Amino acid sequence: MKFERYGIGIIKGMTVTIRHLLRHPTVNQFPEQRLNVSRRTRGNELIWSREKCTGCATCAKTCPQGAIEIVTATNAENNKYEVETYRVDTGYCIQCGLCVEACPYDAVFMGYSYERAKYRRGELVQTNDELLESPERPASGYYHPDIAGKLPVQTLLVDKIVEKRK
Amino acid sequence: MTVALSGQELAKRIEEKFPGSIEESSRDSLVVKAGSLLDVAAHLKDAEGLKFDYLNYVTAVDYFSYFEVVYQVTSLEHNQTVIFKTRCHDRENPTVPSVTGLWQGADFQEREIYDLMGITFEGHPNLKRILLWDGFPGHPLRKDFQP
Amino acid sequence: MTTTELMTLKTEPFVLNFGPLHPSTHGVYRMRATLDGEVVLDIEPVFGYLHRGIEKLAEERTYTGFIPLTDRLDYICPMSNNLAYCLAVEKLAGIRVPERAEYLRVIMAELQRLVNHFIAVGTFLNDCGAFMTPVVYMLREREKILDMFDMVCGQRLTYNYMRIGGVGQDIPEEFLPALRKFLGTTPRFIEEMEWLLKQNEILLARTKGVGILPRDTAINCGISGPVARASGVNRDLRKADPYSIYDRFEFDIPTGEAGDCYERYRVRIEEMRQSLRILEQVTKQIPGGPVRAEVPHLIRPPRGEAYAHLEAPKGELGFYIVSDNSIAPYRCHVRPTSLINLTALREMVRGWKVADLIVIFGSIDITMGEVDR
Amino acid sequence: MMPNLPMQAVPPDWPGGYWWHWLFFSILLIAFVVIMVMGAIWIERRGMGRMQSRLGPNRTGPFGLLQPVADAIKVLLKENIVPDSADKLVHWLAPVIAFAPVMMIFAVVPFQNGALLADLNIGILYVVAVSSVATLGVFMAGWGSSNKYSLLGAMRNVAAVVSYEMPLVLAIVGVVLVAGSLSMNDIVLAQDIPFILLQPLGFLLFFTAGCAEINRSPFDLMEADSELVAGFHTEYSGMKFAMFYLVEYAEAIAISAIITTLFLGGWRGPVLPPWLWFIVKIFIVFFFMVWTRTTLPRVRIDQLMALAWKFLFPLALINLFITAIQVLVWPDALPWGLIIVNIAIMVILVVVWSKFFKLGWGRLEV
Repeated sequence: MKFERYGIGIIKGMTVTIRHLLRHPTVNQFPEQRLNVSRRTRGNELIWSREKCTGCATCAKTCPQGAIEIVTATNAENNKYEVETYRVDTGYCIQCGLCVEACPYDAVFMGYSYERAKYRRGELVQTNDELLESPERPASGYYHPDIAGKLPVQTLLVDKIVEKRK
Repeated sequence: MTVALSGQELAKRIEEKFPGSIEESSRDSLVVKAGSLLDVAAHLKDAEGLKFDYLNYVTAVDYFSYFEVVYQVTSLEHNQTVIFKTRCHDRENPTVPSVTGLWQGADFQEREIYDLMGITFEGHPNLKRILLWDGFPGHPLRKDFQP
Repeated sequence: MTTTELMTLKTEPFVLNFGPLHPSTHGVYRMRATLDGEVVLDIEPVFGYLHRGIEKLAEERTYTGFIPLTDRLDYICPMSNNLAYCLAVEKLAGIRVPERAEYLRVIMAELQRLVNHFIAVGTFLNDCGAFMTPVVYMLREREKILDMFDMVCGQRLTYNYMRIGGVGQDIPEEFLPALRKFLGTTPRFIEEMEWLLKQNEILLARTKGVGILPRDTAINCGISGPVARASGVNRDLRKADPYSIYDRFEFDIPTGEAGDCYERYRVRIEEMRQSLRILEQVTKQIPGGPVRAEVPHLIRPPRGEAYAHLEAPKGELGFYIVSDNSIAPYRCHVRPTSLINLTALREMVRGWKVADLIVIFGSIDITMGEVDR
Repeated sequence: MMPNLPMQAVPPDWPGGYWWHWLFFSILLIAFVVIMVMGAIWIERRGMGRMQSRLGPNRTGPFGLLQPVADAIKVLLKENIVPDSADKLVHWLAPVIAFAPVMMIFAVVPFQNGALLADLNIGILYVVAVSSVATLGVFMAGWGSSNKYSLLGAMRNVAAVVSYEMPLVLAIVGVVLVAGSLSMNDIVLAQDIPFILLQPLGFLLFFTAGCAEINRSPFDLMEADSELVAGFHTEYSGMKFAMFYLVEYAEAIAISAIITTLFLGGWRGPVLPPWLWFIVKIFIVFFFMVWTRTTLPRVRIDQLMALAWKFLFPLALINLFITAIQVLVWPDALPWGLIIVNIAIMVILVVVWSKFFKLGWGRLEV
């Protein structure tokens, strides 16, 4: 340690911290103040559309974790090939979004919602109707620009700070 | 741009110096016999015009019939690079000389190969398992590894 | 005081375990340090607490399906990992990437470098004992970049943005204005950080001349990245072996000479400035067009092997991939920057104090996800 | 408070005599210290939060004022874990031994004219003597935990306290020379001009040495969280940890109080009641400590020792010498003239010493 500058470096640093004392803090108080997440958020629940899904299982093949399970059956009455079970183990899902990207029929979406923690491990495995879109679990615009356009604009910290400085 | 030296040309030069040390050579790599690996490596590191002083990585591949240890070295001075390999056909107790004496950077990587692939590096100062614990059964990166 | 004088005090060395759960081991690194009082006599690193067998997992994933797992290697900078892996597969399969995608890749890689250096400098200063302040300021700046990453790919940490033959999606229209705004504010922020600690006498005393890594040792140990450049190894793969489109931009490679902790810190700060410079040029030049080449989802590269490397924020990150013409890599090896940069740690810390051990370790800037894989 | 207390605090007119006086002030002091510590924690966390562009705790009570209370309750309700290999008795006694002397310091600190537990005529000497005992508690904690981190932290603390006691005491002696008394109350009464102006170098030395003595940043080596996890109290939990936490802040408050008393004119000040001035000044000094903690990195142990012996100690001696000459030769000199002279001397000395001063061993060959 050598005081080459007689402590000027220390004083310079202290001016920076004291200036921050007078500045507005950049944090926000989470449960009360909520920011808009990205329009392309890959939320932690998969959303599946029963109407669009054909049961081709491209998503299941793409999934690196093997979290998607599809059982299809032929419906002899209507002469249709329909999905019997569509099961996602959210516990295995790593939210990579490759299934959404791969789906040729736009039947799978990432979830837009957050705070979707479960209290029991069994609830992590979601089947059929639990996977449908609902007001609590809207679909995100990941690989779906039409949906992204309707979602609110993401709040950016850059904008916030620039606004405050003005 | 780092120039990748042609394996065949380099093989010719090395063959002159160390006859019978090259097992095989292709456009982008050369395979050195395990017995003369250290000589060739030292030559690559120190010889004029080569000066491969920087070891990019060491890794090993399991091809069932043999293990291949891959070294890529770069010369910072001449900005050229070459891949050389060595093979060991013994599956029970594969052994390759260690290059830690030449490039110290190989230290952890050779330990990792020993750990995951089960290849012993002769002359390594501290050849212990690095990622898995002592007494782990088998070597996971081998293709026949059964967990 | 010389060693002999010290030894006349009749001290007895003892072994102290640093980690795996220690505040400044940057994850779950563990070192068994042999200490003589406060002086470090020797250290022995112990790895493997975060070993997930990613190289083995790669052999059971498709080429595309492995991209999300590369995010988990060096979790501070997943974009670089994604890019390195995609470069390797593209080299293997001979895929050409569209122009716009190359620009987007450069944007992401440089933003990622900024993120990593923010974290590296912040935690390094925190290790020096500047209680949380630099790291909080740095995290605030990082947050701005994470916002942009979030906007582009929907996640803040595991981006999974690069694809083989391009990038995942085109950037949304609000991205470039946000980037320009960011480029406008960040130089001022870096100036402020310089005011905070650049000339601080205590920091100088703690880092100048501490943990010197000589140039020859750096090369022999395979050290790369800012650590090597601080020791005077003038090698940056963006210049030495230009990948993507880095040869189109003007930037300098900051190098140091002393090779001590302070020099590493300086090199990182300078690299941030250079990254900003590259980003300025990219935002001016970026063309339109497709962002992804026509690549089948399940690609089967021809039989062979390829090694592609890039200048990741921490150093040379490379992927060595062997293909057997199936949908999954036959062998995928990661050149772990952090692991190899740790090789020289033992030589660097011997003879220094415990406090210096932490500072030197912090100055190398490692991520355990990459060390253990 | 007691406005009509006599000056020498020997209370013949106090109902019940000494015993009631002592009981009253003992309770008052404990309450004072605990409340001040809570205030200090609040200032530290909120102030530091704002300096770091955060908010700090703001959920419990208005402006987070009750956060220290909530923390205290949380800590007290936690399980008390004693390591198996610990020296149980030493481990148990350490917090008590560390805590008691810190409380005892406040016995001689005047809250306002004459309002103090015991106006010892050697008050400041008593402070110096008692405050060192806390080190024993810290060392017992480090030794008794049978943890190497704790031991390292405790050893560092002992080394630091032994070294920094010298400049600390020498800086005090300067003040005592100017004031002409060892009694804390008399020192305050002597300060028509705060001694920070008459003794600027003494103040600088005392503040630095005091920070080192109580292990505030940048000298917080004994609990250097990035090196030694938590230093000497690594193995403490529950109530005993709370005691150490209390000690840490009580020591900071004590040093702030002593600085206030010795250099900032104690309870003296216009308009506000004296005891409020005293508290405000304590918090101002404490805020300065928080400020340095937020900004500065930590020094290394050898640099810490060298700073004490090569920088502070000689300067303290010179300061003492100069002060003695001033008191002896110009006892009635104009104070304002002396202030200018002393500040000039301080600047010159610091600059000169900075030029020639180099510390730290650097690397040892091993």
